Amino acid sequence: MATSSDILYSVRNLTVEYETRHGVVKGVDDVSLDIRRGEILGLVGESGSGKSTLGKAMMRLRNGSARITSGELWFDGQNLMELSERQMRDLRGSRLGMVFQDPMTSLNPVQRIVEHLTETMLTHEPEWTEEEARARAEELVERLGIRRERVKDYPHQMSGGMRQRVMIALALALNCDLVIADEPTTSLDVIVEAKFLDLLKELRDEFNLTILLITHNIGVVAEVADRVAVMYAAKLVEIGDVNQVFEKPLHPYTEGLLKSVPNIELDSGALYKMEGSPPDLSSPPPGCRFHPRCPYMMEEVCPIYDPPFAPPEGASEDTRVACWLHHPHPQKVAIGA
Amino acid sequence: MKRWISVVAVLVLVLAACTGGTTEDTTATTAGDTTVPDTTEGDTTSTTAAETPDTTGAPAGEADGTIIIGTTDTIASLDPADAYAIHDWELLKNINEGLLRWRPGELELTTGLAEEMPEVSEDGLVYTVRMREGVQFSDGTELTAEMYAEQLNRLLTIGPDCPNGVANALATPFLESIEALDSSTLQFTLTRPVAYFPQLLATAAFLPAHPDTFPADECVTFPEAPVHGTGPWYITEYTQGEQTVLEPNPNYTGELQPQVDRIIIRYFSDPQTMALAVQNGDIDIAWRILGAELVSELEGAEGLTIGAIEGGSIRYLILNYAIEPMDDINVRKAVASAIDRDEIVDVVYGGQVEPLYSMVPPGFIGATEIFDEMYQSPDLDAARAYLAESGYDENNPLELELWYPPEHYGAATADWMQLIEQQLEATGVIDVTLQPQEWSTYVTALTGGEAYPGGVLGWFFDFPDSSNYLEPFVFNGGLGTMVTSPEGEPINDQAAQLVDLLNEASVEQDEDARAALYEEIQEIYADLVVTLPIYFETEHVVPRDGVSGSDEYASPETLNIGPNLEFYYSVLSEN
Amino acid sequence: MPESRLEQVATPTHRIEAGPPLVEVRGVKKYFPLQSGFLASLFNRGEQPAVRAVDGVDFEIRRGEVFGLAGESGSGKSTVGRLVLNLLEPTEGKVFFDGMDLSQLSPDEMRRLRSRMQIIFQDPLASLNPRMTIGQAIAHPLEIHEPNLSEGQRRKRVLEMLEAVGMNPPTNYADKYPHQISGGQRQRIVIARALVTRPELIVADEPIAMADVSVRSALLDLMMRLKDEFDLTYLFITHDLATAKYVCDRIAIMYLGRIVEVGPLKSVYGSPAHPYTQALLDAVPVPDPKHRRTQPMPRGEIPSPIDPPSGCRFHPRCPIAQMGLCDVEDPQLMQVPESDNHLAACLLRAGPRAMGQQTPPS
Amino acid sequence: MSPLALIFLIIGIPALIGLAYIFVRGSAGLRRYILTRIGLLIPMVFILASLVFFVMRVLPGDPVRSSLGPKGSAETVARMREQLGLDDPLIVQYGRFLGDIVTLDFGNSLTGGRRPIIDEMSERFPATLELVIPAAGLALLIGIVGGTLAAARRKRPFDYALRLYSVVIYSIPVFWLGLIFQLVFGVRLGWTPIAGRIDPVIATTLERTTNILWLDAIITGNWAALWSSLSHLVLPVVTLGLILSGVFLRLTRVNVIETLQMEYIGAARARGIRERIVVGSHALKNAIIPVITLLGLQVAILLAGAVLTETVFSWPGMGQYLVQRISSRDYTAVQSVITMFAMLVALISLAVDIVYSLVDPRVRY
Repeated sequence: MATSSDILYSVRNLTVEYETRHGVVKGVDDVSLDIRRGEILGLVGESGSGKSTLGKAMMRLRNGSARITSGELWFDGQNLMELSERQMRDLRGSRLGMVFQDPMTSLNPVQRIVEHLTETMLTHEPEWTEEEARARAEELVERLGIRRERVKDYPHQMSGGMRQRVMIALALALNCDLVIADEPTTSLDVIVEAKFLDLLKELRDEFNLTILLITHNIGVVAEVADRVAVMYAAKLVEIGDVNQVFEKPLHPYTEGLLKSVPNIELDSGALYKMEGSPPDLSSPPPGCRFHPRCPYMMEEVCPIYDPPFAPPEGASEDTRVACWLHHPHPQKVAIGA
Repeated sequence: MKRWISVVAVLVLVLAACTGGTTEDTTATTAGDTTVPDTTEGDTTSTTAAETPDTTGAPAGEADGTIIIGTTDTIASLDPADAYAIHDWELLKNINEGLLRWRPGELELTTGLAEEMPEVSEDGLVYTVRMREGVQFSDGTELTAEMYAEQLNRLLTIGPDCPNGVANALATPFLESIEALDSSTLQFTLTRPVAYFPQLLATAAFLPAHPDTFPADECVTFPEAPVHGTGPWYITEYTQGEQTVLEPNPNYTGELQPQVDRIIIRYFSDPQTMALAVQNGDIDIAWRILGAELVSELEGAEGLTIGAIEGGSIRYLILNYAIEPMDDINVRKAVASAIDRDEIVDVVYGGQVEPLYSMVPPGFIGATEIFDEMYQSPDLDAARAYLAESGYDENNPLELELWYPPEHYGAATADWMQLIEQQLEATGVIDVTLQPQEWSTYVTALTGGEAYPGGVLGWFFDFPDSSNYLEPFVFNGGLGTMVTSPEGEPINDQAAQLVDLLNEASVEQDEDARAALYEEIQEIYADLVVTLPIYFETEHVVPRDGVSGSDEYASPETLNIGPNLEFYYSVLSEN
Repeated sequence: MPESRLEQVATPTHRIEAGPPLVEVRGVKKYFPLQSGFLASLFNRGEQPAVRAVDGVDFEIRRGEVFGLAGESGSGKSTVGRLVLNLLEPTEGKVFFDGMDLSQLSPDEMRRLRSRMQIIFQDPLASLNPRMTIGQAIAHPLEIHEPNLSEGQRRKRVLEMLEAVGMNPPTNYADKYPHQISGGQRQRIVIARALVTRPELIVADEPIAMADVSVRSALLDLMMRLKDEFDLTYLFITHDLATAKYVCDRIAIMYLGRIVEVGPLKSVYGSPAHPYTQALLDAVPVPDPKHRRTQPMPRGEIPSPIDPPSGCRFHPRCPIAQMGLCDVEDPQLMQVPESDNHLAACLLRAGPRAMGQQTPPS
Repeated sequence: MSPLALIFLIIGIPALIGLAYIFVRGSAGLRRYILTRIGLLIPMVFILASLVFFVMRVLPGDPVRSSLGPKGSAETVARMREQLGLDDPLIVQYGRFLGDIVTLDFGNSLTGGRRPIIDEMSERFPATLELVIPAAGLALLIGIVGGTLAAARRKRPFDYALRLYSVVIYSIPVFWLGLIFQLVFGVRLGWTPIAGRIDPVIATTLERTTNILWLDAIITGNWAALWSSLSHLVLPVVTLGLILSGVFLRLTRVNVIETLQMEYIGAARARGIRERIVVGSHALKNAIIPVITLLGLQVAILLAGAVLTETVFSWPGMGQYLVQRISSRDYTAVQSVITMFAMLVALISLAVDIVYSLVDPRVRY
């Protein structure tokens, strides 16, 4: 079990709501999550599962109509929910960095690369001179494998891989403690993606980074993450060590996901399919949200009772799962009581 | 030089006496009745345009004797051989003086440059006029009779080729020649006796143009300022669409001496704006054309006087004899009987115009109200009776197309055309279709006599004489009435009789006999229903308090603007 | 946890027919001029810069097979798909469908041929008219290609199609609008619309890329079952080599407008000949934390298709390139040693030079 | 030198220098683009002018009749038509017209005294410029500032107020707004003059060279005239500017909102960039690009569309002139004005495109 000093960022019972045409929807529903210093935590989920909303909420970033309605965000001993917007702004970019999915759209098209970097540095370190900032920007960019001269380029003049490195450079500009990378490789081709993931691992060691890697790509998580958390329909359903989860997934959703993802290395030709599709969050199913698609669904329990997100019976605290298969059934509880 | 100074001194004294306590810095102005008629020596002047009496660069304000007149007109031409529009004539008649002119506010001719009224030969073909001596242009150039004759000949020579192309119509048909007998005597030889020749002489076409500005072989529509003339004023500058500035002619020796230092004509594109400007004091006088609606708005406004002028601008219906069903006399008479002019005047114009019962408006020689007497309109029974004679009844109604331009004569045209439609349809036997059409297209087709059985037109005289309210509608196709062919052949006996009588009246020298002839003509005209007079306009002039006309002439309350709409700026004074 | 209760995805029966291929692509090029407009073309006559999206491609698709076309973005794979359907006209070269030269067909003949070939796009929402009900959307191709059907017959076909793509009960869905159903269901509708005219060839352009991860395998399953049910031939365009592995009989790898390797899937994946294919296969993330990549990734990035490198287009990034050879000679697709029907455009590993070597390195 | 020529020099010389600079410094693509655009100008103006030529002649009615009105005999009409060359075959008239365009001597107008059109434009074009440029500036200012503020306070009362303003102001007829302003600020409060370009009395003291009155006043050091001309400018400029501002406001607002939803705005916020800079610099700079395009398009509308404002304020500009001449079927005047407008609009849209490429680095020609 990790000690509290090992934990850099702790999300406690976070709920994020946003407005849609069909009313208020919980995009993140009572989620708790710890991120340990120096780890890469993979957060896996499908589109609409709430993983990006969670990522943005962790930076207390405005995201459309989304509002944090309850919960605590503990970062390095501080509850971010108690900070003023100004204090929060000071943290963003200096200690909390974010890398977005599409580097093309997350760079200002009319701003040069170097301007992005120096602007960020000078915002947080106003005593630096323009020259210092520029020199540091060039150094950083070079470290990430982009030629110095190219800092004068505009985003559109760079390739997708280079742009994504620039995004990383922006997070590293002031040595952020935690980088939240939201689908950082989704828009990249496989070769570029592979190189980027290698770079990410290198940088983690070199800069002592902690990374929350949000992705829908199971393969990416397997490649770089130390631990993995799985989100389904605004809730965390499973978290655990990456080897353990991939070897023996506890939640049926995790199992389905792993088995339905094509694996180029496996020789057996079998690919499995999950039935149905993720629920509409404006009217989520009662009980366990996965029950309508679950092959192990227990008629008398799953559609009625919402399973707790807790370590399975007899397992260590490091693993948690939200499935009645691994917890005493409410009926059992009821009978036992 | 001494003489000049003494004249000025006298004038200043007289002015001081007349205007009492004014503190205005007037120099070369004088009251209207203190002219000095016997300035004989022409070489006394040395004032040129450069030495304008007023100091330029003076601070803005009313204190320097400037009167600003607003108008929605524009300048189309300043060449007397070309100009034909009301505003052009107004400017020309203020910067020039002709041999004859109208007394301000009256329909009475008086002498201008002429020493006395013209002498007419026995046969009525030769007019001889003696010019006042020592007449000078505002730049000091002396005007001789030879020069005058030469300049008037431009009307006959280049007049037809001038852009507006119609001013020469006041001379070419009537004049054989213009000659100078000596340096101060002009002789006009006519092609036929013309009873209204003195009226023609008073038009702007017969003004003497400056020979340096207006060469004999070229029409100059927009001469470069300053524009000099023999009249009480000259134009120091003008900008199209903005303003025209007039200042007193230092060499003017005539009767209409300026009372203020400067007149500025300001051009508006929108009468509404002009109305606001006069209310606000941006202009001193709002002149043509405010329109009935705005005038009612201004009524009762503080600091403004509204002067109504029963002018000579008329509205009438053209009836085309060449097109069914207007070729039927019963149809024309039925229409004449069914129309209710009072309703139009009251409902559409709130009494701001006057019903018209003859093409000749009241005040002109021999004017009658024959349409009223003859048709007693509205008389729907009479209208039905006429139509019954031609076989029209409820089951076989007369179908009538009437055309009108929705904008050119103001938006109210549509309103009163609708009234006419209702009035005609009230007979139960007429089915009217109204057809609005954009002006350019409309006027081309209507006056060409080509397409439309009937339509609205307006008319304003070329010279204020009854003949000018009758001949144009009878002779040569008559602007689309087709009561004669375009070659001049009358279509029936009555039309032939009209032509004969009009010709007879035009040469009759005796006033009473002429009046009698026109009365007879109007009766036949009405019986034929050549055209159908509807109403005549009342023009309005709206001066601010403190600007007035002269008590010496008729109607000072309208700034001495009479039915002929002649506006002499010299009668204006500030107090 | 009990034994897995997940269902396996259907594997299609590979009834690849002998005889003439259904589609033949011969020497096809497609250039997109950079400047357009009349005056611009006056200014640079002769050497007009162009994006060489497809720059000389040959392959054929046999009846009944699933032919994969894989490559990174910008490789020209989607353009090839459109060229096969004659949605684009090739700058050079010819496409034959069932032996017919598409460039020789009259517009009318082409229109009739359209019902025999259909396309499924990546984004189902974009390819469905939001103001048409699902039923109308599926009926639409029928109205064009089989105008003689009665209203009732058409309705019947639509409902049959809905059922075939697993939208049960079909009457529940026919009158809904695209925004009222989920993304995976929308893609099913797009498939149903493509199949309603009973085509022979389906060009599937990244058909599952937009779908949720948990829905993808079900869509693949559907496509494979439909292949058997309707005797389809697929041109399966994808950037996802892992997915291709489960469905394709043969696969072609594209790089900068060219096919660099083509052959039976097992052979290409098992012993890739072209260094690019090797890199591409190795770069695919594997959902297994214990797996480690073996190959170094190629240097640099894909060059511009406007001005591709001389010789072998991959040579500036290739780990085995030999200067003086690879940067000069433009390799054609050649037989890979000791293989059957497996071609690669690599001077060192295919063709006569490589035949001398005993085994291709892997 | 005519005021028109002078104005073209004043505007044209810096524009030419700017163009030359861009031409020399810009990329080969940009050079080619500029050449292409200038090359396209000729056929474009030619086609438009020809179109106007034939459309005018297809319209019923003719210049002679419409200026003579009911007066003037048939022979007068015939004589004038001959003088004006209107009875020549259409092809001959067309040839003459093209000749006039090529020599940039537009010939004489057919109505209103047959002045040389170049003189008439000399008088009126500066007046329109004097009105339109500050009005466009005002519209842009209100539009951009208001639009940005509204976007930053989206769905709050301030935003609703500005949106309401933009709809209302856009749908208010110019003449009504102008009249209200005249009544309130002119008649009631007496703060501003009601109409015209300058006080008529002061006008007599002003020597005109460019015919842009405030400029002439500065050149000649006539401060009374400067004050007067500026005070006369206030109402018409505010009227026209306000009316146009609605469009700019809406467009800026929509663009800023759209830009604020872009990833890079979120990314900038995630780097702790201050909100003021995020909105004022990152968002606005990107949002302004379509607004520039709109401005280029609005110039044409501005030039001709100022007509109502010109009428209300008795402002003797081009719009007023064009409408007058269309209704009197003054073929040559209408053709010439439209040809000039076409050239102007084409040049301005070229300028806008060049500015566009300077503002947006992604645009490459």
